[in-house]
Amino acid sequence: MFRKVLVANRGEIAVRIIRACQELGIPTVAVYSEPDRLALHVRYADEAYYIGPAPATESYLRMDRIIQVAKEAGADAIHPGYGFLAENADFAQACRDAGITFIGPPPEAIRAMGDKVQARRTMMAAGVPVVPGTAEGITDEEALAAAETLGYPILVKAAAGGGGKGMRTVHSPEELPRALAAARREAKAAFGDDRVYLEKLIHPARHVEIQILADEHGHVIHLGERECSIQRRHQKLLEEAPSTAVDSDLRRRMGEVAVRAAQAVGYTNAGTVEFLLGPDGNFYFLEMNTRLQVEHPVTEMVTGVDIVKEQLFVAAGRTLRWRQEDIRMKGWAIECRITAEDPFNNFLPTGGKVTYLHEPSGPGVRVDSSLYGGMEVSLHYDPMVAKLIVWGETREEAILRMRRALEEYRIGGVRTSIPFHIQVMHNDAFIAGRLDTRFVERLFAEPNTLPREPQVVAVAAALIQRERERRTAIRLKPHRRLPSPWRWAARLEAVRP
Amino acid sequence: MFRKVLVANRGEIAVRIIRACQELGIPTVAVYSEPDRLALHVRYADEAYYIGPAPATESYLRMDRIIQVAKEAGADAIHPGYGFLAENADFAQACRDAGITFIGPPPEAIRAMGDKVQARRTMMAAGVPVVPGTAEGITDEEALAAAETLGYPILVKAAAGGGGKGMRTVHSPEELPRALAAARREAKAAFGDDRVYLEKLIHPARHVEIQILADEHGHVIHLGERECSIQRRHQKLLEEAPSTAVDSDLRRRMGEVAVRAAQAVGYTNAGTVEFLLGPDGNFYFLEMNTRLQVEHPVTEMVTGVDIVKEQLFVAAGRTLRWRQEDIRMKGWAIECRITAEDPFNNFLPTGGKVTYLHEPSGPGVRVDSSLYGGMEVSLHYDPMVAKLIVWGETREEAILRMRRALEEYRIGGVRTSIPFHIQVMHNDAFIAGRLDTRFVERLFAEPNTLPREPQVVAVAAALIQRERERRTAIRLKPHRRLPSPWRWAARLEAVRP
Amino acid sequence: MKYFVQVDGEEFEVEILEDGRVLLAGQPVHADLVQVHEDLYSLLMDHASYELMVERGEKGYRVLLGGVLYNVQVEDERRRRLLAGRSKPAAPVGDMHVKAPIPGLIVKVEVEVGQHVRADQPLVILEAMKMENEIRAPQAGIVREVRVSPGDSVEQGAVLVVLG
Amino acid sequence: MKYFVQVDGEEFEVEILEDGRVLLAGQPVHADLVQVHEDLYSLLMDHASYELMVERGEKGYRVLLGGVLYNVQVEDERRRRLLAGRSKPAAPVGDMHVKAPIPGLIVKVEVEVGQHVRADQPLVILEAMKMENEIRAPQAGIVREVRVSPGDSVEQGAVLVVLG
Repeated sequence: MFRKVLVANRGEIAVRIIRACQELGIPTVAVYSEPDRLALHVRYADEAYYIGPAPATESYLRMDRIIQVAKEAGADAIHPGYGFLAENADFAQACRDAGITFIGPPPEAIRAMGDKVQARRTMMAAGVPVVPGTAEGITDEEALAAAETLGYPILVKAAAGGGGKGMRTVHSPEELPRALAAARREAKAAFGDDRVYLEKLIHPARHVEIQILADEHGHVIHLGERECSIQRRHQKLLEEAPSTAVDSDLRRRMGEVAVRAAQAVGYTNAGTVEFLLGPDGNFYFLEMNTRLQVEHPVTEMVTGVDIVKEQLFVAAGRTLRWRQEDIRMKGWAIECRITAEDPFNNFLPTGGKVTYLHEPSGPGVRVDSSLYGGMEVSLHYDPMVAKLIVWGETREEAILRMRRALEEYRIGGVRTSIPFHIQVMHNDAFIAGRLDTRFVERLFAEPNTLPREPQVVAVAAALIQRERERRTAIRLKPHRRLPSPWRWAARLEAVRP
Repeated sequence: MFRKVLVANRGEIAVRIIRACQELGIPTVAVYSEPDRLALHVRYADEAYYIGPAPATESYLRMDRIIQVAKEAGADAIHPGYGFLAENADFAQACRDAGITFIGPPPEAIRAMGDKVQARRTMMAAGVPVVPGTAEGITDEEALAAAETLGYPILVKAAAGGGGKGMRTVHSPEELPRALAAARREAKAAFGDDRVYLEKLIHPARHVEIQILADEHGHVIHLGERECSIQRRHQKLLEEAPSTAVDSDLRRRMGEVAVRAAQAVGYTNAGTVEFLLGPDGNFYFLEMNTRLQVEHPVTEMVTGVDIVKEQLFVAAGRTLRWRQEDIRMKGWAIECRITAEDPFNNFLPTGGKVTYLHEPSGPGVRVDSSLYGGMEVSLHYDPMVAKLIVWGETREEAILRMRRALEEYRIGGVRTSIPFHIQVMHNDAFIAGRLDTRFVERLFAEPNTLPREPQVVAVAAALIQRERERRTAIRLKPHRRLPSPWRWAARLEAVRP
Repeated sequence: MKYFVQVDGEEFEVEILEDGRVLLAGQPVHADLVQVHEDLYSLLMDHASYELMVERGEKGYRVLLGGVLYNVQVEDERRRRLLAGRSKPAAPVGDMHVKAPIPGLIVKVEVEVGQHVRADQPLVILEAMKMENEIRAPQAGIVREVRVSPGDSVEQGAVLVVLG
Repeated sequence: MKYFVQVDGEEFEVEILEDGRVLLAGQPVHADLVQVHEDLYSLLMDHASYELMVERGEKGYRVLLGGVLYNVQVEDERRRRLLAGRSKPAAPVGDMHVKAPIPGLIVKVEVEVGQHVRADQPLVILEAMKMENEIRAPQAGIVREVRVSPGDSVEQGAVLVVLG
């Protein structure tokens, strides 16, 4: 096993990885940017190194500096988490060149899957079904012609893309030029590469993905599927495992295809093969995420496999501890991504100081969080600040448990996506398991069906207002004694109706 | 299922029960005393009723008032939790008389097990092995004679006792009179009954208990054992499941005896049969706790059975959802009781305001807690404020996970037992699973073996002191600009050694 | 004291007597409100237990209860009497300043001065958090001013477009 | 400024230069201390990360780090110079007041006025939290006064016994 592991990331995923290392007795090294001095990953790690100012390009994306810190600290392995350098083949190569184990797949596999068009070609050759589409780097004119052949609606996607960046849905030829321009701009800004390609839109489709584990001795297994259809602008908001659309036969077939996809690029370590699942039960390879996923905990909760620990074992050259037949899914898991975004204001990212924090717990609840009381939520990084994951014997129990956990979650000072998730947990289509990638769009088109209690709010507001006025009055009359504690009781039995 | 459940308790167990009800869609009613107005159980329940001032005798022990609230609120069942009215047969009877389901065993079973001497007799008749001892209510003279026959060391126990109250270990005839007097005083104060009896001390002994579930249709199963040897003054501090001393054969035998014990008193609902396990593998019935135990979560973590939900099902007249052969223990679970006691000052209870709270989470960690930021920890009630429970694939993983979870746990403003638990998790005998009921005594006799870092503490203290002085100086010179934020960096690379 | 509370436009009359008793639309209710921490309140109302997150803004309160957001304004009887003589406050007149809700980079400006815009029509594309965010017109109007150009970095609250 | 820090009786010299550099026993260390919240501090020292809970008492600091408690006194060089001329502070003289660490009920008094007691000998039995707690002598001495009797209710900090 490794002597010391450097975690080249921040936020909840850095905490997740540090915890796994601690539970294996491996010392850890954190790196941090200026605003992250007090972040949990810095405080939980054994050692921490400052690597630069807030912008990621000057800190968490500085490969040279991170490798230098690893050498200085004597770390013999680097875990990249997700995002930042996780799918950067050059970084994986630089680690290898420096004699440091990159806890992830080999750079060749990252490259093979990183170029979406090459990946499509490789997958087609390996007999993996893909969505019909064009080559990458097409011109706007070529795109218009290809779209006619494929048939609308189509998707415009960035060749270098990922995470929904540089992606646009187009319903008619008139919308295409504008969508192409926007996608190219975003792709250029995010990846420095404005090449795009088109894909036929499968509709209604579910986004279902298969978790893969592969060791360096030729063993590849899958841990079943995750349902990730609940997305907004191609960003996942909520995931579950298993999927209500997948039975054991489909799971086996998708799993076998996913294993074949991984084998086709010589994949090792943990990875995820994303599929679109059509209403006819056909599924199409979308892309492979050559890293740990945000939503890996739902798979952990239903299979009992600790994916991050397995990553460490496999990267250290060990044989997978599990055979395919050992993997059984038990119960149901749901994950809500808690983001510092205002769901009542178009999901605009919100910064601010966390003035109060109370996270849910109790049976079947797991919180993977970067939050702490007093934290300044920075607008420099991804707005996802925590993940709330629950397990239940059944999907119904998981939903009821998620409701109570969301109701317990209190974050003061920062607006979050929690109310959105409460709404989903009470939505009839969600409860019935009727999901596709347009779920969120429809949800926002419908009126909110949560019970309204305006009379309760009115009474509370009046009492709060009275107290404000009273305090003002007291400030004007400093000799009057301040009633303490701040409280009004109307307990006189006489007034009970 | 029930229309509405009243939870006749406070603290973490009230929260635990409310969560279970919420996850079954059952509305809940909380009751609260004066200092508990803002307690989590009051805020998490659907309804809450004030029942009296702080002393338990005027609130949580007021049977009449609690039953009246249940009627007023329309609750058709009452869950008593543990402590307070949980093992009060009169209360169970009063619920029955009021047409309210008592979520626990029938009053007859509580009575049969509540009188320790009668319970011994019943158990002996049912072929359950018991520790050799005397009848209850013996005089001091009888005790002296009986002790000679049984052979020292012996235990003095309260006839009406429980939870270690009124219990004393005696090693020689000289110590006996004083121990008898102390036990009688404590028993009188706690139970209003100063009768005592003697028992042979099994030494070295483990305290191992078996969790029972029984429905009203004659089915009784057990959920395996819990190891509870880590006690201080007969109060459990830390529990685990399974026990390092129990193999599958012994588990089967103890389980069968425990089931027989429950059947002998017509037991239904959840209960626990406590045994002393001698070094020779012989085990002796100690007592049966006719209620939910504090440490039930470790059993839940290894069996996957939600004991509180099962209590609700069974009390509603349903058949047990599990047969004995369905119960399998998977992995290992440990629970640390987090108490507001100062382990560096003889475990003296400490009150105070919780100024900062950060509870651990992440994979395999469960916190059943009554804590919240701003809470006033009251000296009126049991000092246990939370339970930290972890699960691991193996005992080793569970220990490493517990270490990191304890290190993450931050409670400001109140001294707690967390440092004690950290010490246990690093103790060689604990790690090796060498436990008996004298474990804590030996632990305190040994020097603390945790690594000491006095130089780190010295540097931190000097920096804090300098800041205090600087602040004082700044207050004296109000025109000088206060450096902000409160921070000193000595990051100049020049000073690095 | 009587309070007139607007909750998402619906008015409730809440009277709080000197002895602390509460009347909702003239009917007594048993209400016990305690502050847990800054914006967090616990309310027991006729024994039902509620927890509310309350943000104070310029125009009133923003209350979150059970996943539902309520926009609340409170006016007490004295203030209502004072205003009673005057005409009702008219709908907002004059120019509407459309501001940047987060700091970011202007990627595109979709409107020109003098153009009529519908409510919800995109005005400006602002890149922040590596995503493009469309800033839309909060109400219909005519573009009076465009204060930014593509490539500009803007701070939170910077005026982007003025609608009239 | 030089600080002389006693950690459980062991002395460390820590010098903090005007520019913020830190010397421990004359050797430079890279130390970055930040307050997380009131009593909670994060320290990076030569890149090792520590979290300390620091309680301030009358006699110094009570520091908790990694499950270990440290009792700490800090003296700066000015104060040490001031005290240097004087003799070392002698061991505490005079009477020792044994106080109730928690509120409770006196169940028994185990000593009498005039009696010699050993360190750790039980003085009083105090019932609190429904448990009997033995209050023991913090040091050897003679019982000068017994201020309580069985049956008395005492507040936290009440003097139970005076030792001389």
